[in-house]
Amino acid sequence: MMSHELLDVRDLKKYYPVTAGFLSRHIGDIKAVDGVSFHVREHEILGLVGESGCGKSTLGRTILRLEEPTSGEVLHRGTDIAKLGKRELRELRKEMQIILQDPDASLDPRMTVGDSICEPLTIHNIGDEKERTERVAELMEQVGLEAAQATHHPHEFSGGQKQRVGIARALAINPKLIIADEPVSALDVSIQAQILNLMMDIQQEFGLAYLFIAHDLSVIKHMAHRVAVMYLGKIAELASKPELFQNPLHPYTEALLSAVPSVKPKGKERILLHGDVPSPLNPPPGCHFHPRCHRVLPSCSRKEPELAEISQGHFVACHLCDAGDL
Amino acid sequence: MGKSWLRAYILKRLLYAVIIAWGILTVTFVLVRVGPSSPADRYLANMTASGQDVSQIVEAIEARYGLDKPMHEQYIEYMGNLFQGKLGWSFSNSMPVIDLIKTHWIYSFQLILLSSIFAALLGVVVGIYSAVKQYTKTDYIATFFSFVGISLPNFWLGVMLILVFSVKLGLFKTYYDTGLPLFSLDNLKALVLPVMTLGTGMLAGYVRYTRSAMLDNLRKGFVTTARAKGLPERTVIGKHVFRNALLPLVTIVMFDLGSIVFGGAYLTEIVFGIPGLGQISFNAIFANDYPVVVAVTLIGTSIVLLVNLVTDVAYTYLDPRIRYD
Amino acid sequence: MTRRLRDIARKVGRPLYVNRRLVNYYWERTRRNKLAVVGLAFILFLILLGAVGPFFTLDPTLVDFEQKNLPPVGFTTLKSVYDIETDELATSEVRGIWTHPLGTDSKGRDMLAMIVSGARVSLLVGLIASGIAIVLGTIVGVLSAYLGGWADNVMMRFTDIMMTFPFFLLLVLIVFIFGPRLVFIVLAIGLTGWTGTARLVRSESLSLRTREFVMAARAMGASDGRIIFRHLVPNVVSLIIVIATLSIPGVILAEAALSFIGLGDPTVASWGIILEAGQHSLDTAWWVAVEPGIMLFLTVLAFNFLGDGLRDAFDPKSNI
Amino acid sequence: MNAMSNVILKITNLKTHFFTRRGVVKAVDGVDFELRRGECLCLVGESGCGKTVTALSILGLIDSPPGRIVDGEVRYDNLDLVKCSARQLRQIRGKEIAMVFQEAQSALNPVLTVGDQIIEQMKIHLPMEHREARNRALSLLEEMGVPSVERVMSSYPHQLSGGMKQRALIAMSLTCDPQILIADEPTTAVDVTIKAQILDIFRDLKAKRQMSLVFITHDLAVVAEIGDRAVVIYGGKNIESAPVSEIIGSPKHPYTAGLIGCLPDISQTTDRLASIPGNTPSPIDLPQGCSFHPRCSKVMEVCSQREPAQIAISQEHQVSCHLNQ
Repeated sequence: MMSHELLDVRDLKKYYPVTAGFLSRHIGDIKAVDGVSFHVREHEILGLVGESGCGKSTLGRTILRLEEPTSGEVLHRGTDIAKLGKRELRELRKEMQIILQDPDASLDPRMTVGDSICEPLTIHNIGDEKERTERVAELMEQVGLEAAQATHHPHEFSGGQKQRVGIARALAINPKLIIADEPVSALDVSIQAQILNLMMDIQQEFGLAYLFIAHDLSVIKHMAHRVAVMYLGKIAELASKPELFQNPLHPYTEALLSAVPSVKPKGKERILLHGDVPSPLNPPPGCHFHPRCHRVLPSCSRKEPELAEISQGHFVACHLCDAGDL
Repeated sequence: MGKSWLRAYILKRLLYAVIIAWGILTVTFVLVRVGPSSPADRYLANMTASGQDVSQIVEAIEARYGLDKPMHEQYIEYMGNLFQGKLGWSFSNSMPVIDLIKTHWIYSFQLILLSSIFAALLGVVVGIYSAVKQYTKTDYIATFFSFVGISLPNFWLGVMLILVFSVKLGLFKTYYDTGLPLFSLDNLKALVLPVMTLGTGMLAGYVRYTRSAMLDNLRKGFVTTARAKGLPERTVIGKHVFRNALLPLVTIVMFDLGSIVFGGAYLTEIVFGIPGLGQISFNAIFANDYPVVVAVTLIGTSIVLLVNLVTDVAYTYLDPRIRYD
Repeated sequence: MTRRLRDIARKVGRPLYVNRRLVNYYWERTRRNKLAVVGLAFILFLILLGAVGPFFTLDPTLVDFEQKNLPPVGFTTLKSVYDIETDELATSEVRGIWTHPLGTDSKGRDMLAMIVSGARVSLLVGLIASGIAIVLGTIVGVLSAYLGGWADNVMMRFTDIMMTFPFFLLLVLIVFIFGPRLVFIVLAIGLTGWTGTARLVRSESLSLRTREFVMAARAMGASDGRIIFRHLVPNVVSLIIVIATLSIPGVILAEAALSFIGLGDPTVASWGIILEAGQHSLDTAWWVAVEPGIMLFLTVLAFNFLGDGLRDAFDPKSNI
Repeated sequence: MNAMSNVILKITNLKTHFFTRRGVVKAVDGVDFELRRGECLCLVGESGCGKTVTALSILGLIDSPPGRIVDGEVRYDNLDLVKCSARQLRQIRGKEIAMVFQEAQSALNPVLTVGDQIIEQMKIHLPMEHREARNRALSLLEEMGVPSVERVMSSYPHQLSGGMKQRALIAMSLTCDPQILIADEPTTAVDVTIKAQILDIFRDLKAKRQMSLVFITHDLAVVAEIGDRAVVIYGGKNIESAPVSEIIGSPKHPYTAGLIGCLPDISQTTDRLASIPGNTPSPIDLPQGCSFHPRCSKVMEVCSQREPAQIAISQEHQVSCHLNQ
């Protein structure tokens, strides 16, 4: 059972304290990630979807310990990342990599792209000079770049090419899990398709697992095997892709699905949510979603729903499901 | 949408200002007191000339002003007096420091005030015009001259102005006449060269800052929105762009003020022989007259700290996005 | 700790000058600004002048009262000579001669020689003092940004105090106390002038620290030393070059201003010292005040042109 | 129905070039389309294709220098907007033709209240008292589905969420009852649920106000949801224009087809996305012949030599591609 669970996140929290006043009193927390649990299996793509400010990027970064978690566990093949020392953490970095959203900002403008791709090899002391150069050339060709471009600087590349460099860099040390934080949202449509295809190919070729973070449900639907929907720091629903898209149980998922524009517009009536996502500093009591919910129950504003397994592998945090009133 | 946090912020800043001022005073005090001579030396020189017994008199003077005590005691005593608002006694001028400052501050003030007004008004207008007409001949000329202006050493400019307008053309006196009544045309005329000396650099700076602040905002989305609404260009520039350019401008103008009081204004006073605070503190340093040096430093520092605080508070009204914690 | 940092620096810090492609790229961008190129050319000329000029000029300390107050070539001036025989003051016209192309001062010293040796002094003062200031400022800035917490707080509060201090007054105090020696002047300017650099470098480093490429490096397992020397420092280098270029003229002016008020090193003929002397003989020999001032002005202007051009060239947002 | 008489805005062979140091950027290089009364026309294309510059050119909002409309005609109501005087244009902007910009965050002036910015326009174009203008602003905001309108009016942009700002911008554009509304990517910077709300507002504008809309977007799914007709732009030219159902159902240009194939869609499952190889061309050196030919899967010899002419497949469907000639 444990063997094929690559990553197991348990009740992970990341709070940012907020201070104010003369003596910088602590007046509250921004609960960016507020008790999230899920796992990622080997060779699996878990899609994580949510609107801006829901905490999905913070979650990705906290898992990699680029942000220190406030509490909770992140188990990588059974070892808790949150408790690792500096040296062990560095070793673990070989297993997990990240691809960031903005291809422009994620490359050091003063380094050649070859040096950027090579950097993980240098850091972990893999191979000698010649082997590294060969590896960089190989990686560049794998992601569809010419090896001769290794001596160029990022400003000489287009957005799509820069994202390819980012992917090559993430692949350099053969990680098993890649956290992709909105890897295509900054790209044009035709380039987006190229990068998505590339990421698919690489996943299959190297047997990778992805935690694929995006705000675009169409992209998630195309990429993911299972999908988790986040709202205000919590997981609202998590299920396999076919299950989630055909049988969404959380009203938020339902609304989200109906809101996505499509080239083949459904005849179905659209569920229009009113209002904006509330501030994570001061979320509504009870179920965070209840002020915008079209199926709100009286209990929703009082009690926070727990994430519960409704059917095999389908988790929902909603009072409608507690009541069995689907 | 009140600014209730503002009071706490101002309090915090005032407290902080007092600490900084105290730090600066301490450093100044120590620096002046470790200097090569004692304030009594000045008396000493006079006494030796008249053939009196020197050592006794020095002792007497030092005892009279507490200069024979260890330095930390002098420091404590001085700070104690300062706390009660006593600025001390000027040895070299033989008068209370407070009176000395009272008679001289106006000379610095009128110079700085007139120069600032001249530089700010003209600088902002030229800067805006230059930005709006970017890449035209007018802009290039304005930019070039602003470079020239910031590169001119102002003390040298003062000397050159005297050379041309006073020595060669004889239009002005070579020295500032302190005998003139404050609000008179003659006084204004006497200040023309000093204001040009101090104001040119400031003016050039303002042209540059205004131009770049305007350019930073001239291509922003809200400017296109304003034009798309059909607003006349005057409103677009004056209301939408300038309001946004004002913030960085205010910062720099205020920041400059601090360095001008004891930099440019100081040198200008020396070139034209204007007996302002700069001149006094300069003479006091040479005379080891530490109460004057410390007092003038205190005034300068307080002005800078106060101006900074006022600027920061003004920000919150100029830019609603700013909020301090 | 320091040895380890130095090791890392040697291994990973590849200075900009090794990176030919990038240097070429920035040079191309700088070259488009004509004023910057003119500025650079003048600075190079000045360096050459300071380095080899003194070998070709007369001795700047040579006093010759026979030749005092000679105007520059092409100018004439009136000179009053006391005639013993008639017991009257006779006014005669004096013409500039090629032996002293820029004229002489009131002691008959050659102005050209003084200007040339002054160039050497002024440049050295500018380079060394701003070098000290920039190194100090960069260390404080980078450390402050990277360490954060109380260390950042202490360093920044100290910087605040230094910045609030009336700079020129402080300078005058220090130079007066330690005596007007060039070494002290340079040290005083260097040790008090680092605050602006520290602030700028700190805020730049802070914003770099949150940039995604630094996060990516951390995700790869890069050590603190690697992030500082391989990612932060190379990215603030351009800022530092710009600050340096723009602070050198400030330093040169500060030294000149000190000399002007009588706190210059009297043993070294800097432009400020010549200017100070010239100020008192405006009616008899105006050129003594004019010439060093023009040099001072042109030098400052050249550095300002170059600095402005470099800033644009390094700014990725500027479209030049 | 006579289609021609119904045309409210007609753009013919519009060319807007930017003259930069690096060369001539042909951002818009021959765009033709017409907008009919009461329809929603979508301009579709990827970043840098020239769709935003087209929109700005209509109202003469191109920054000049470096930009200039070098050729073409924008006919509105017997007027050629390209040849209009600045004064005439100002009277049309905001009053007859209004615009909504992509990023509400940058399209609103950060230092002015939202209310001030909405009212400003009415005071210029309409004979309206402040009070009347204010009431109109309030009712428009309400119509946009803004809760607590009074509060929003007195807020500064940074105090509002992205969706609120976008609504305020739309309300602002409607204040003078314009004939035409040009919306430049109004849904790109907002979240999915907000995007659905904004699209709903646009649908309402068309249905209730019979507004003629030019809707600029890169998202074909949005086009399918809201558009009546669509114009696909690539390399500064329109390459295909047709009713939306035809564009999506039977695209004739390989680029249009590719763009649809690229799009992961929520309503269908594909194993692999079709993709267009290569990068979007830089408008500074567009490929010879058909600017799409280096990326085209059906490229022929002629494509690199000659630019394809625009031909009509049917009365409503035009395409510029050698395949169809």
